[in-house]
Amino acid sequence: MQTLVNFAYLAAAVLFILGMKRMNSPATARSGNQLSSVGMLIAVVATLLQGEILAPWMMVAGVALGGAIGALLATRVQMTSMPEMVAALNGFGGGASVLVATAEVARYVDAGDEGLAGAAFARHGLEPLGAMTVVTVLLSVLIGAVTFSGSFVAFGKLNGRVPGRPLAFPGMRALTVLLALAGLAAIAYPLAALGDTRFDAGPLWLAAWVLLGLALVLGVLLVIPIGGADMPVVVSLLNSYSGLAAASTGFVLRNYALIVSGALVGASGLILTKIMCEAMNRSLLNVLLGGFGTGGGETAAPGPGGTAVAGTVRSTSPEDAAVLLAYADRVVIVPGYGLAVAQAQHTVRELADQLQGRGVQVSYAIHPVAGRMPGHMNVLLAEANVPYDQLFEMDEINDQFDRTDVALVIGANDVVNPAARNDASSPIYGMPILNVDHAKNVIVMKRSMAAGYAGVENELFYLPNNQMLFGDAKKSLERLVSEVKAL
Amino acid sequence: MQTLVNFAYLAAAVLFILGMKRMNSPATARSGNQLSSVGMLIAVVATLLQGEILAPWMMVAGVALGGAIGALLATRVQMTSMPEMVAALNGFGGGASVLVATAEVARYVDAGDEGLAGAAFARHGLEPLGAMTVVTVLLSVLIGAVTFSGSFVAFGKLNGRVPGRPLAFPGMRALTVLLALAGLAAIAYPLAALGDTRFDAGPLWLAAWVLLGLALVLGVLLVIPIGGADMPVVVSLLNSYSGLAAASTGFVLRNYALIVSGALVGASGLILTKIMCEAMNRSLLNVLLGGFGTGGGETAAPGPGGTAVAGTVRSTSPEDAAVLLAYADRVVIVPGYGLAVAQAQHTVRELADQLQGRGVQVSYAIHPVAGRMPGHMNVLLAEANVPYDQLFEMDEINDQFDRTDVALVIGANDVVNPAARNDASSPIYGMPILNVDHAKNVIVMKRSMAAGYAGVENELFYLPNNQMLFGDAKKSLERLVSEVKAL
Amino acid sequence: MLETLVIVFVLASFVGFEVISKVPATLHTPLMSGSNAISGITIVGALVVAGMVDSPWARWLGFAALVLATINVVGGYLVTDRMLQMFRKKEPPRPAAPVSGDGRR
Amino acid sequence: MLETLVIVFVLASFVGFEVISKVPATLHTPLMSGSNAISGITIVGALVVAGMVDSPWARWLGFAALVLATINVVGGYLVTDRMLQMFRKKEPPRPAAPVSGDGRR
Ligand SMILES: NC(=O)c1ccc[n+]([C@@H]2O[C@H](COP(=O)([O-])OP(=O)(O)OC[C@H]3O[C@@H](n4cnc5c(N)ncnc54)[C@H](OP(=O)(O)O)[C@@H]3O)[C@@H](O)[C@H]2O)c1
Ligand SMILES: NC(=O)c1ccc[n+]([C@@H]2O[C@H](COP(=O)([O-])OP(=O)(O)OC[C@H]3O[C@@H](n4cnc5c(N)ncnc54)[C@H](OP(=O)(O)O)[C@@H]3O)[C@@H](O)[C@H]2O)c1
Repeated sequence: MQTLVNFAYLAAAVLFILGMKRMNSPATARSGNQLSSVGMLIAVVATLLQGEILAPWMMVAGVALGGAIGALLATRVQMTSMPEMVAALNGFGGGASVLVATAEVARYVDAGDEGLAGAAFARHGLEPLGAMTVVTVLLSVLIGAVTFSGSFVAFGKLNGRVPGRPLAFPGMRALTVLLALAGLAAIAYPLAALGDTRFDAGPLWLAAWVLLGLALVLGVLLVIPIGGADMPVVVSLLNSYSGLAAASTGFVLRNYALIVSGALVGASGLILTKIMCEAMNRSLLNVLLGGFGTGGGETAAPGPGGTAVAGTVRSTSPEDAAVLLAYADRVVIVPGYGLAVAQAQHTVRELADQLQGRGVQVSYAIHPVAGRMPGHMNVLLAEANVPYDQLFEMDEINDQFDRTDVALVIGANDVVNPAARNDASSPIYGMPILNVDHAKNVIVMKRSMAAGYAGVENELFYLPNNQMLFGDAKKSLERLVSEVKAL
Repeated sequence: MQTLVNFAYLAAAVLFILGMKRMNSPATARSGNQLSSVGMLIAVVATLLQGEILAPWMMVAGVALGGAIGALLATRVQMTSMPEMVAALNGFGGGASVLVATAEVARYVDAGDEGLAGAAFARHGLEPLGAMTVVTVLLSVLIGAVTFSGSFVAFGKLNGRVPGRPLAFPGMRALTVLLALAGLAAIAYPLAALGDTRFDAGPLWLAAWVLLGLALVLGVLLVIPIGGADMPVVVSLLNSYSGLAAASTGFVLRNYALIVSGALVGASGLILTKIMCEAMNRSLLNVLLGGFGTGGGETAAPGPGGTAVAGTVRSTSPEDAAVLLAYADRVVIVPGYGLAVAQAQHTVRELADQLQGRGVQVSYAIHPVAGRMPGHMNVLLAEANVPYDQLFEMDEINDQFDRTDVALVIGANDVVNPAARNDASSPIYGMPILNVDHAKNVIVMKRSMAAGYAGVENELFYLPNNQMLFGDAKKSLERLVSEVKAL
Repeated sequence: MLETLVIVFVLASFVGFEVISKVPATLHTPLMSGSNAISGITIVGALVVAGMVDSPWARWLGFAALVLATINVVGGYLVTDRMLQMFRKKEPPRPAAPVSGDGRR
Repeated sequence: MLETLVIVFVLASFVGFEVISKVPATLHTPLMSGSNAISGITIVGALVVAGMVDSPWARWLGFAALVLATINVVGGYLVTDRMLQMFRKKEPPRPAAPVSGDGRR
């Protein structure tokens, strides 16, 4: 039976892998996700068939309750709130790992209560406590709890319930280190106690609760000093942790489904985190030490690293901009975080339709870190039904700006800042950017001259081929659409 | 101890994987191979530390003997004989798997000789015979033996000791099927005998020897009907088999090192085979059913599928060709199997140096299946120290022929045959080719008007922008070099 | 036993690394939520452990684990599906080519 | 036990597939001989089994297996190294660009 179940787990793991592989193209991604969910179903059904599960009513109730909550959350959430949603779900996953590990400890305690001997343990289907069990149970608790509290802090920062700015107090870092050391001690204590008896789970029990408390605080302390806008990186890292938590629970239960899936998620989260950091041209350490992103796109003062930029700024009107766009041959639209803030994805699509109706070639240039999470712009534009063959990645389109009549920058800032190419003293120096300044004309749509996420001024705004169209992106776009229609 | 050894095996497997990953760029490939060999060393040393190995002198002798033979073969072999070499090494690997499996069967026989009971088996460290042991041992024998004899037939075909043309006799296919069925029976027999006693290895022993005989013949029958020029595909497939043989030996010995490495090799061999078949625009089945390639580049009569090509052929002299080349701006060299036959890699490099010295831009266009094994041309040209940044793959360079003054085709034929694009009735129709016919001038260097590997006529030779430079590639190139120098 | 678990863990990590590094940036957000759903595999752990505990309060621990893990799984897959549903390739009224054909693969 | 072995086998196969499909055609021949050398891992099997057999003639089987596997390993790695040694990127006297800069990544 156990053999059959393990083969079912293998089948589930294979489906997870195949599902992830299908994520490498938008055309197959959806079926990949479905494949993956079938894998999950197989894993669950196989576990149920194994028998010996929770009282049936309790199980049904648990799944029904969890399923209902999950479905509700998933259908209610706004597309723009995806990062929060992932953070919250991640927190639940971490919490589940903690609870499973604690319940496993409870089994040892129960067995120990019946008598500190092998017989009682055997009755409960347990072996005497070993170093591997102790370490993996406590790791599950530690990682799971850090994931849990960290994810919910990130959730709060992302939806504004926790201040987005980096929060810190004197001695915070010292406290963090202290807590981490205490956590190590909490793991060492029951290990040392193993020497006396391998049947008394008391020390393990104590250690688990202490560690749980420590880890919950630690999760908060680790995430709170990081700026709100860096949260996507944090969420991706916490996602990796939740995989590791699942894997270490798998080590506790000697369950291959958990180990394989946990490792898959752990590795994929890590890779994603790395890709995001690289695209922002920052190290993971720099992100984690915090103090960089100041909050979800709030107007930030030019940072100290920004060079003072001199020059004049040309401002334009929707009427003039409409004429420029309507009579262009080639327009490239560059969306950024402001498009998400203004929720202007549908309006931009409408503008593109109008222009295409007039024979203008329109394409979209998507910077890998435009917005606040990887692929943010793709998801937004996909929501507005922009066909994805009109979207071009940075490398594909960067050579083309030379031959572009108008680059229409909508709520993007850092990702089009030429300082990243020119100014070695800029904090974003070295980050690959979209070369909109090479286009014949640039129109930048934003509300003010304020800096973007990185807090540096943008010399693009002062270039002679640039014009600013001030105002909320959605309102300005609506004006543009009606002006183009009227032409 | 076993745990430590298993961790060493894991380390070895990780090194194999990292080594293979480094194979994705010529710059890191060599260090990757070294990493992989360190992994092998770790696996061997860990096994030795496990104790219980062969009498030391025997072991030292075995490794010394095998190492000496291996080193001798590796240093003596010509670069152009690589496919043979790989085929032979592959055969040795398959043979080793068979021997290991047979020795394992011998252990069961020895134990059974002492008494058909659990005690005798336990004394030998064996469990009673189970279905898994029987099946995996016999699979090792079967796959290993097919690999062994198949590889040596391929070896013979590649170096000409066995006729390269597809060999067949009436009823051969029926015989093959019969042998395969007999093999299945040989696996079923000891499985059925398990019902009587799980301690008598007699049936297994008998089955192993019968299967060994059958499989050796089967290996020959499977490879002999395949044309000599298809051997690289066969070798790659047999490589995959040798991995599977190692993996099934791993199942017999419950040894993770063997299973992981065997699976790696099995999968990689399969992928390579698939890539090669796709590049030749043929299915694996079509290759295995045989009768296509007629032999290593021997002059073949135009095949039945070839359209009769009419037109005149212009022939040129080394003097004229030298002038054309020396005064060109851009020359693309297209090497093919004939370059390998003529061993002209150094001479072609010399010509390129001369031309570059005169300011001509020279690049090499490498078709994925030019030559007789994947990457054949790359290895040859690398031997002649052609920097690999002058080599361009088909997709990279195909657009460029329009702007090329002279395409110099050296001993290539099928890979530049426009029939693959134009003539739906041609056997090579659909194979991607190098569009040399788009160049202003084409010079084809070969010895005659004979067809290439696929046996079809080449309409390129009749195009108005084409000139033939007849003669052995090396001799003609030497003439060209001296003519260019003299200019 | 331990080493087997570790071997499986290491190999699965390699698979994860290799597979994910091929996913284009476009799909990183759905990928994140999709792999998040996979980490809800803890649901299996919750089921297993809940079947083995004896004291009633430990059962409630298992129950809570089950609820949380199910939220993670169901929510994760549904939200990913919602996102991916939007990635449709359709024939636009007038195909907008990039500003020039060159330089594209 | 069986299922563990199968799990390991399947995961390793995935790793193999993923890793190899990234190798460029240029390196396919060395890749073939390099992975062939890895399949010489049977050397480990030969050592293990030779240590466990009792009858002298079975020992000779083990010995023969050891010799063949060693040939495969040593020959495979050396020949691959010889091939790869030749893949050097050097500054050519005059870098020959492709016939035009466009169209290259
Ligand atoms: N994508 C990721 O994964 C990720 C993750 C973390 C961090 N980041 C970072 O986020 C930044 C992304 O660059 P970005 O160019 O997309 O954004 P950005 O540099 O943050 O700039 C966004 C701009 O949008 C404008 N804006 C805000 N609300 C607007 C509205 N309603 N209407 C019109 N404009 C509005 C703002 O200017 P006004 O206030 O003047 O309107 C702001 O300058 C990069 O620095 C990147 O490193 C990205
Ligand atoms: N690369 C692989 O992995 C692989 C594997 C199996 C099969 N194949 C097949 O092999 C073929 C490769 O195409 P290819 O264009 O490279 O070769 P090809 O089509 O076989 O043509 C080679 C040409 O070289 C000429 N030649 C032979 N010896 C010569 C010498 N000493 N000097 C000058 N010329 C000489 C021959 O013509 P003359 O006799 O007139 O001189 C022959 O036409 C494809 O059909 C492919 O499918 C490739």
